[in-house]
Amino acid sequence: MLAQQIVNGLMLGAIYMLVAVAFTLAIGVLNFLNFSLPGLFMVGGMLAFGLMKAGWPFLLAAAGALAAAAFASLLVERFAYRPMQGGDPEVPLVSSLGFLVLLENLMLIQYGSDQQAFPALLPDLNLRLGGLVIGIAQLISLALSLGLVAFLSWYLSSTAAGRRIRTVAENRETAQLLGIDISRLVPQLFVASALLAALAGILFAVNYQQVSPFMGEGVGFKGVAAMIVGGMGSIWGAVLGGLVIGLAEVLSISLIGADVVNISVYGLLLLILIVRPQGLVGRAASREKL
Amino acid sequence: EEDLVLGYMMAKSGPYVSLANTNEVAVDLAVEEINKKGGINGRKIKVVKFDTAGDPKQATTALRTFAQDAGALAIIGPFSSSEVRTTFPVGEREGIAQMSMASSAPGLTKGFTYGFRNTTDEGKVIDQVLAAVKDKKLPMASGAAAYATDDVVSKSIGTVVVPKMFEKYAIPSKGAVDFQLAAFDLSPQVAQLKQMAPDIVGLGSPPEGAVNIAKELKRQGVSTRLIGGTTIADPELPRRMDGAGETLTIGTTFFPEVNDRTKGFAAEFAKRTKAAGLARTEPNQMDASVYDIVYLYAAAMEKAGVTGDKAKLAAERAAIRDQVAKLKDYPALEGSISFADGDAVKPVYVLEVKGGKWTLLDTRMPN
Amino acid sequence: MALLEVSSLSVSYGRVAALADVSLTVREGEIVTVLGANGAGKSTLLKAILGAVPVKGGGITFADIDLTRAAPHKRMAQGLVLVPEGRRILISLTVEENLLLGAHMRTDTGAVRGEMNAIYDRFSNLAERRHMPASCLSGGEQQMLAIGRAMMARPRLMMLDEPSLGLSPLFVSKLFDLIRELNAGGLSVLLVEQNTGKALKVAHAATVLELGRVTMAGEPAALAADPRLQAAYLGGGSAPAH
Amino acid sequence: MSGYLTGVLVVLAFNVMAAYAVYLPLAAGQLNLGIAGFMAIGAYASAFLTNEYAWPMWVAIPAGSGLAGLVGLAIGFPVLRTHGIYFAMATFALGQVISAVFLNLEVVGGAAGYPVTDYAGPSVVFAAAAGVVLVMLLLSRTRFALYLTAVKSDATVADLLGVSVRGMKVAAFALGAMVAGFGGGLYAHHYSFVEAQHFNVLLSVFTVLYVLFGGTQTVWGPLVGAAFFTLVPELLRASDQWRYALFAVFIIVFMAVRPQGLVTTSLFRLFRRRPAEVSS
Amino acid sequence: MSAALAISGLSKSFAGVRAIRDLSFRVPKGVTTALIGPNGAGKTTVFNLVSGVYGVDAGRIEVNGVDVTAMPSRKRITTGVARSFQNIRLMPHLSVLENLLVGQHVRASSLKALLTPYRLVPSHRWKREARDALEETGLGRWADETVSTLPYGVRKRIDLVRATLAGASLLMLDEPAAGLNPSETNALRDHLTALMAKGITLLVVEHDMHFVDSICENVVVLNFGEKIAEGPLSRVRQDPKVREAYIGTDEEA
Ligand SMILES: Nc1ncnc2c1ncn2[C@@H]1O[C@H](COP(=O)(O)OP(=O)(O)OP(=O)(O)O)[C@@H](O)[C@H]1O
Ligand SMILES: Nc1ncnc2c1ncn2[C@@H]1O[C@H](COP(=O)(O)OP(=O)(O)OP(=O)(O)O)[C@@H](O)[C@H]1O
Ligand SMILES: [Mg+2]
Ligand SMILES: [Mg+2]
Repeated sequence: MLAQQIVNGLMLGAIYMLVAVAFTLAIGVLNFLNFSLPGLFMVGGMLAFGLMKAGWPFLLAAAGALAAAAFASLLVERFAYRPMQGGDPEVPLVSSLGFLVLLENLMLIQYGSDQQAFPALLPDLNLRLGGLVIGIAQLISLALSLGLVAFLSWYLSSTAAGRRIRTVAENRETAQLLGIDISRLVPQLFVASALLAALAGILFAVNYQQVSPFMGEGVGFKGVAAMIVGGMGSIWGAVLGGLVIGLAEVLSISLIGADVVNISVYGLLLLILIVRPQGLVGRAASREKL
Repeated sequence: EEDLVLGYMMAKSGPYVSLANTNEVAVDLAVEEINKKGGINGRKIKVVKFDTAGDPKQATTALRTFAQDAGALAIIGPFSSSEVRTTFPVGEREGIAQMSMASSAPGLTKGFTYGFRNTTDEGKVIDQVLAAVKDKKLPMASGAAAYATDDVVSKSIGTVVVPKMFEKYAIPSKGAVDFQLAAFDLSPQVAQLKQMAPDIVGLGSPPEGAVNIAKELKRQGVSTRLIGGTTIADPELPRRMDGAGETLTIGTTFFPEVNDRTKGFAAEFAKRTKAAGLARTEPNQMDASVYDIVYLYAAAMEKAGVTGDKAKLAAERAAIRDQVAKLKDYPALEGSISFADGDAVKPVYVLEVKGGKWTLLDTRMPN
Repeated sequence: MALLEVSSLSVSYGRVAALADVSLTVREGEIVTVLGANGAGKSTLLKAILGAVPVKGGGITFADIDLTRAAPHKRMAQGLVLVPEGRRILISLTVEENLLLGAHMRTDTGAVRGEMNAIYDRFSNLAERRHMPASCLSGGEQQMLAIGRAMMARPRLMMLDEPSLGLSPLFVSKLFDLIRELNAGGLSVLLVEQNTGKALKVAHAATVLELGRVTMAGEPAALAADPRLQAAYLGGGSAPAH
Repeated sequence: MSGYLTGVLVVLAFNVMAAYAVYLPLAAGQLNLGIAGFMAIGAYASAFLTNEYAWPMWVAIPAGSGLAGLVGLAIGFPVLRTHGIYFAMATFALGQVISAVFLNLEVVGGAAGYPVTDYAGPSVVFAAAAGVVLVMLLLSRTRFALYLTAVKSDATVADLLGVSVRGMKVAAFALGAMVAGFGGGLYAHHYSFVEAQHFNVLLSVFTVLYVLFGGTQTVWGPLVGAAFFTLVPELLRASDQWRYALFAVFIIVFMAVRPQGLVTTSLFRLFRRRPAEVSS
Repeated sequence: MSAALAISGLSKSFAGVRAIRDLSFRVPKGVTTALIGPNGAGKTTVFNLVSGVYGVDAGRIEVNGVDVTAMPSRKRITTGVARSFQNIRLMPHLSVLENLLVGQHVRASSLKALLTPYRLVPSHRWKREARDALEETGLGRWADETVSTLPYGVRKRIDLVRATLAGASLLMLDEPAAGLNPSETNALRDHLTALMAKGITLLVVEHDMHFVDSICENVVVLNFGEKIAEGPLSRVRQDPKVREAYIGTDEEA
C-alpha cells in the first residue's frame, strides 16, 4: 500500500518536474516569471486532444500541439517579454497571465469548458509487480523527462551556448554589448521552455486520460512550487522539487486526507522557504560586494 | 400595455459554463411557448438577462440591476450555491423572489421568504437511489464513501448523507476517501478503495470527479457500483467515462425518455442548441429545471393576477412570492412539483449506466 | 586606409540629443582618442558605433562595410569590440567564464586557450582568482577582466571607454604600455579617457566632444598645446560653470 | 444611482482596497501572492465577532483587520527571510494554507461557508474605500513611502544609510495585510456570506494584476488598475463568449505599449513640467 | 582627543584569500587621510568592514570613540560615519532630491518624521536642506531628474552629497575623483575643502596622486591587505616598497 502510494507520488512528480524545469528556464535564465507556461502546458494536452479528435494519429497530433505551443511562446516573447526589458521583474507577469487567460478562453471557445476524455493510447498496459500497479505510459514519461532534463543541464553548464544563455540571464544589456545575438537566443529559449511545458501537457493527457482548458492552472502552480522547493535556476533542483511535491501530495492524501493536502503541500513549501530561503539545492545569495 | 419582466441570472461564462450555457435556450423556449399561447393575464413575459459568470459579486450586481433598474417581478436564478448565499439576503431586502435551478447545498432557503429553489435535496435523492438498488436486489452488502472536500454539496454528501443512508439501509461502512475538486490523479484514493473492496461507493462529486474516479477504478481493476445524486447527472457522462463507470447509478430530476412531453422538449432543445452552435444538444436537469421555473413563475403570476404595472411593483412581487410558496402538484416538465420550505418537491429518476448509456432504473417520489 | 568612418552621426535619447553631427575617422593601425566633459556623449558615441544605441542620422562604415543599421553581434563579427564604461563584467560567472565569453564568436578553441593563458600572465590578479565568481574582484581587477575579455575577441578595432578608471598609477602605466603594444601588433584603438595627458601622449589623433558636438579635432600635440583644452581638460584653469 | 451602477461600484470598491493591500508591500519590492488569505482572516474574524459575540460591525471589522495585520506581522518576520520570487512563492503558499485552514474550520462553517447576519450597505462600502484611498494618498507623501522605494531600489545602500530594511519590509507587509483584512471584513458584511473558496489563488493573482497593470510607480496606479479591471469587462459584456479572450488581448497589447503600467512617474512629470516650460 | 577612526588588528579573509591582514591605523579628527595601494590591496574592503557590509574576522574598529566592531551595519551611521561607493550606488528609481532625502534618514528617523506627509508641505525643512545642498554644488538643475539617466560625473557628485547629508563627522570616499576630468577634479577638490572647513574628517581612497597630494595630510599605504607605509605623501612616495608596488617609476603619477 505505502509502496504503491510512493510509486503514485513519483509518477505525479514527473509531471510537476517537467513544468518546473520549463519555469526554471524562463525565470532562472530570463528572469521572467512566465505565467503563460501553464497555458502552453494546456495547449499541449488540449490541442493534441483536438487534433486526434479531428482524426490525426497521436504522434502527428502531438507534434502539431508542440508546434502550436512553440508558436504561441514566440508571441509571448514578442508581446510580453520583449517590451518589458529593464523594468521591474514583476511586470511581465501581467501580460504573461494575459496570455494564460487568452489561451484558456480560446480553447474554451473551441472545445467547451468541460473536462474531456483523452483516448487511452496504451489501453490498460500496466506493470503489475506484486500488488503494485505501475502504468507503462507513466514509466515512459518519467524516463523521457529525466533524459531531457539531463541533457538540458549538461547543455547549460558546459557549452558555449550555455554560457551565452547565462550571460543573458544576468544582464541583457551587457550580453548585447558582448555581441550576443539576443534576438535569436531569447526566442530559442522561449521555444525550449514552451516545448517542455507542452510536452508535459501531452504526457499529462496520456497518463491521466483527460484534458480541459483549465488543466494548466493547478499543475502550473505546483510546477512553480516545485521549482522553488528545489532552488531557482537549478535544473536538478527542479527535478528534486517536482518529486518532493508529488510525494508530499500523494502521501498526505493517503495518510491524512484530501482536505489537508493544500495545508501539507503548501505548508511544506512555506517551511522549506523559511528554513532554506534559497530552496533545497539553491546557493544562498552572499552579501554583495560594494 | 406593460410586459411582465422576469430577471434571469445566467452563468454563461466562468466555472459553470458547460452546465449552464444551454439554460438560456430552455428559458427562451418556455417564454416563447407561454407568449405564443397569449401570455399571462393578457400580457407578454419578457426576460432580461445578466451574465454573472457564476461569481457571487456579479450575481449581486445582477440582482440590484433587476430589482432597481429593470423593474423585474421575479428572478430566475442564480445558478450556484455561492451565488445563492449572497443574493438571497439582498433579494429579501429588496423584496423580490428568486428561484435557483442548480444549487443543491443543504438548507440554503432557510430563513428566506423570497428565496426558492427548483432543486431537490441530495439526501432525498440518494435515499431514493438506494431504495431502488434495494428493490432491484442489487448487491449492497458493504459500502464506502468518496467525495470532494472543497465543494459544499459534495462534502455534505460524503460526510453526512452517505453515512446516514448507509445506516438507514443497514449497510456496513468500510470507510471513506476524499479528494480535491481539481485533483486529476486519484490513484491514491482508488488504491485505498481497492483495499476496502466495498459493493457500493457513495460518491459526492461533480461529474469530473466521477469520471476520474471511474477511470482510475477501471485502471486499477476494481469493480464496484458507484452511486450518487444529482451532482453527477450529466447526460454526457457515459461518453465522457469512455468505457469506464459501468453500473454507476444516480438519481436525477430529469430524464428525457420519461414521456412524450419530455421527448418533445428534448427534440426541440436539440434543434435549438444545434442552431445556436452549442456543444451539448441533450438537455440536462438544469435545463429542465430552468424551463420549469419559467412555468412556475407564470403559474404564480397568473394566480396573483399580476399586471406589470410599475406603481404596484412591490405588491405584485410579494404576491408572486406568496403564490409560488403555495404551489401544489403543478404539472411540470420534470413531473409534479410542489413547494415545501422554499424547495421544490418533485420526482427522482434513478438512472444506471449500461452499455455506455444512461438507462432508467426506476422512478420514485421522495417522501 | 580608413578602418572606421563615422559620418554626421546623430543620436538622441527621447527628446535629449546626445550626439549631433559627429564625424570621426580611425585609420588602420591608429590610436584615436576622444576627449570631453561628463555628459559630452563619449560613451554614447562608442555605443552607437557598436550598435547598442539606435542612431538617428548619419552613417558608420567599418572596413568598407556599411554597418549603420547592423546589430551589435554583426559588427563584432567584423572585428569591433568595446570595453564598456562601468566594466560590465558578469558577476554570476567565474573569472574564466568571463574571459571565454569574450571569445564566444571564435571557433579556434586551441588558440583561445593560449591567449587566455597569456592574459593570466599579464594580469596575475586574475590568474589567482580564475575559478572564483567575478563578483569578488576589486574594482581595478574588474577593469582588468573587462580589458582581458575584449582582447579575447581578437578584434581589429578596440574601443575603450575610460579603461584607466579605478586603476592604480602603476597599473595605468601598464595599461598604456599594453595599448601601445597591442597597437604595435596592428590593432586599431578608439580610446575615451579622462586621463587626458596620457591619452594624448599615446594617440595619433584626437577629437574633442562638447555637448554632443565635435569642437576640436586634430594632432594630439597641437591639441595639447591649445589653451582652450588646457583650461578644460588638463587642469590648467578653473572649473567651467555647469 | 441605478442598481447596476451601485453593484459595479461596490465591486470596484472592494477591488480598490485589495489593490492597495498588494501595493504597499510591492512598493518595497515584495510581491504578495497570498493577499486573499489575509482577506479571509479579516472576513472570517469580523463575521465571527458580529455573529457569535454580537460585536457592532464598526468594531468587529477593524478588529478583523487588526488580526490580519498581526498575522502579517508574525508571519512577516520569518517569511521576509526570502527574496524576490521566493518571497512571492512563500506568500502564495501562505495564502493557500490560510484558505485551506478556513475550509476545514467547522466553527465557521467549513466548506459550507459562513452566513453573516449584520449588513453593511453600499454607502458604507464606498466610504470605507474612499477612506483607504485617502490614507494611502497621505502615506505616499511621507518618508515611509520614500523608504519603501529606497528599499526596493537598493536595500544594501538603504541599510548603510541607516534605514531599517527589515522593519520597513515587515511594516509594509503587515500594513498591506491590515488593508486586506479590512476589505475582507467589509466584504463579509456586505455580501452577507463568506466562503473559503472565494479567497483563492486567482483572487490574489488577479489583484496583483490590477496593481501592476495600473503601475506601481505612483500611488494612483492601483486605483486606476482596479478601475480598469472592474469596468472594462463590464463594457465588454456584449461580446459574450469572446469577452474574456478580448479582455486578455487588451491587457497584452496595453502592457506591450506601456510596460510600466498605466500611471507612471514620467506621466506625472509630463503634466507638471508643461506649464513651467511654457512660462519660461 | 579620540580619533575619528581607529582600526586595530583588523583581519578579513574571503574563501581562504586573506584580503586584510592584521591592519592597524588611526584617522585623527580633522586630519584628512588617504588610503592608497594597488588594485586589490583591500582598500574598499576596509570601507566595507568599517561600514559593516562584512563582519570582521579579527580586530577592532572604533568610530569617534565608539566600538562598532559588532554593531549592525544599519546602526553604524549613527556613530557619525558615512561613505560613498566605488561603483556609484544611487537609487535609480528615485529622483535626485529623493536620493538625498534618504541620505538624511539618520537625522530624521523619528516616527513623526517618518509619517509626516512632507511632500504636501511645499517647502519642508528637509526638502529645503537637500535643495540647498544641490545648489551649493551646482547640481540644482538636476534635482527632480530620475537618477538612472544622468551622466556619470553628476551621479558621482550626487553620491557624495548624499553621504554628506547624513551629517556624519567622518566621511569615507571611495575613489571620488575616478572618471572625472581635471577641471571636474578641481571642482571636487573645492567641495571637499569646504567640507573640511566645516570640521568633517575625510578618509579618501584615491588613485590620483595629485589629488591626494593636494588635500591629504596623511597617507596610509596598503599592499596585499597589509600596511606597508604611513605618513605624508611626500615622504611615502619616496618609499621604495611603495614605488615598486604602487606608483611605479613613471614620474607623471
Ligand atoms: N539611457 C539614457 N537615457 C537618457 N539620456 C541618456 C541616457 N544615457 C545617456 N544619456 C544622456 O546623454 C548624454 C551623453 O551621455 P554619455 O554617457 O554619452 O556621456 P559621456 O561623455 O560618456 O559622459 P561621462 O564622462 O560622464 O561618462 C548625457 O546628457 C546623458 O544624460
Ligand atoms: N566579497 C568578496 N568575496 C571574495 N573576495 C573579495 C570580496 N571582497 C573583496 N575581495 C577580494 O579582496 C581583495 C581586496 O579587494 P578590495 O575591493 O578591497 O580592493 P581595493 O583595494 O579596493 O582595490 P581597487 O583599487 O581595485 O578597488 C581583492 O583581491 C578581492 O578579490
Ligand atoms: Mg561615459
Ligand atoms: Mg576598491
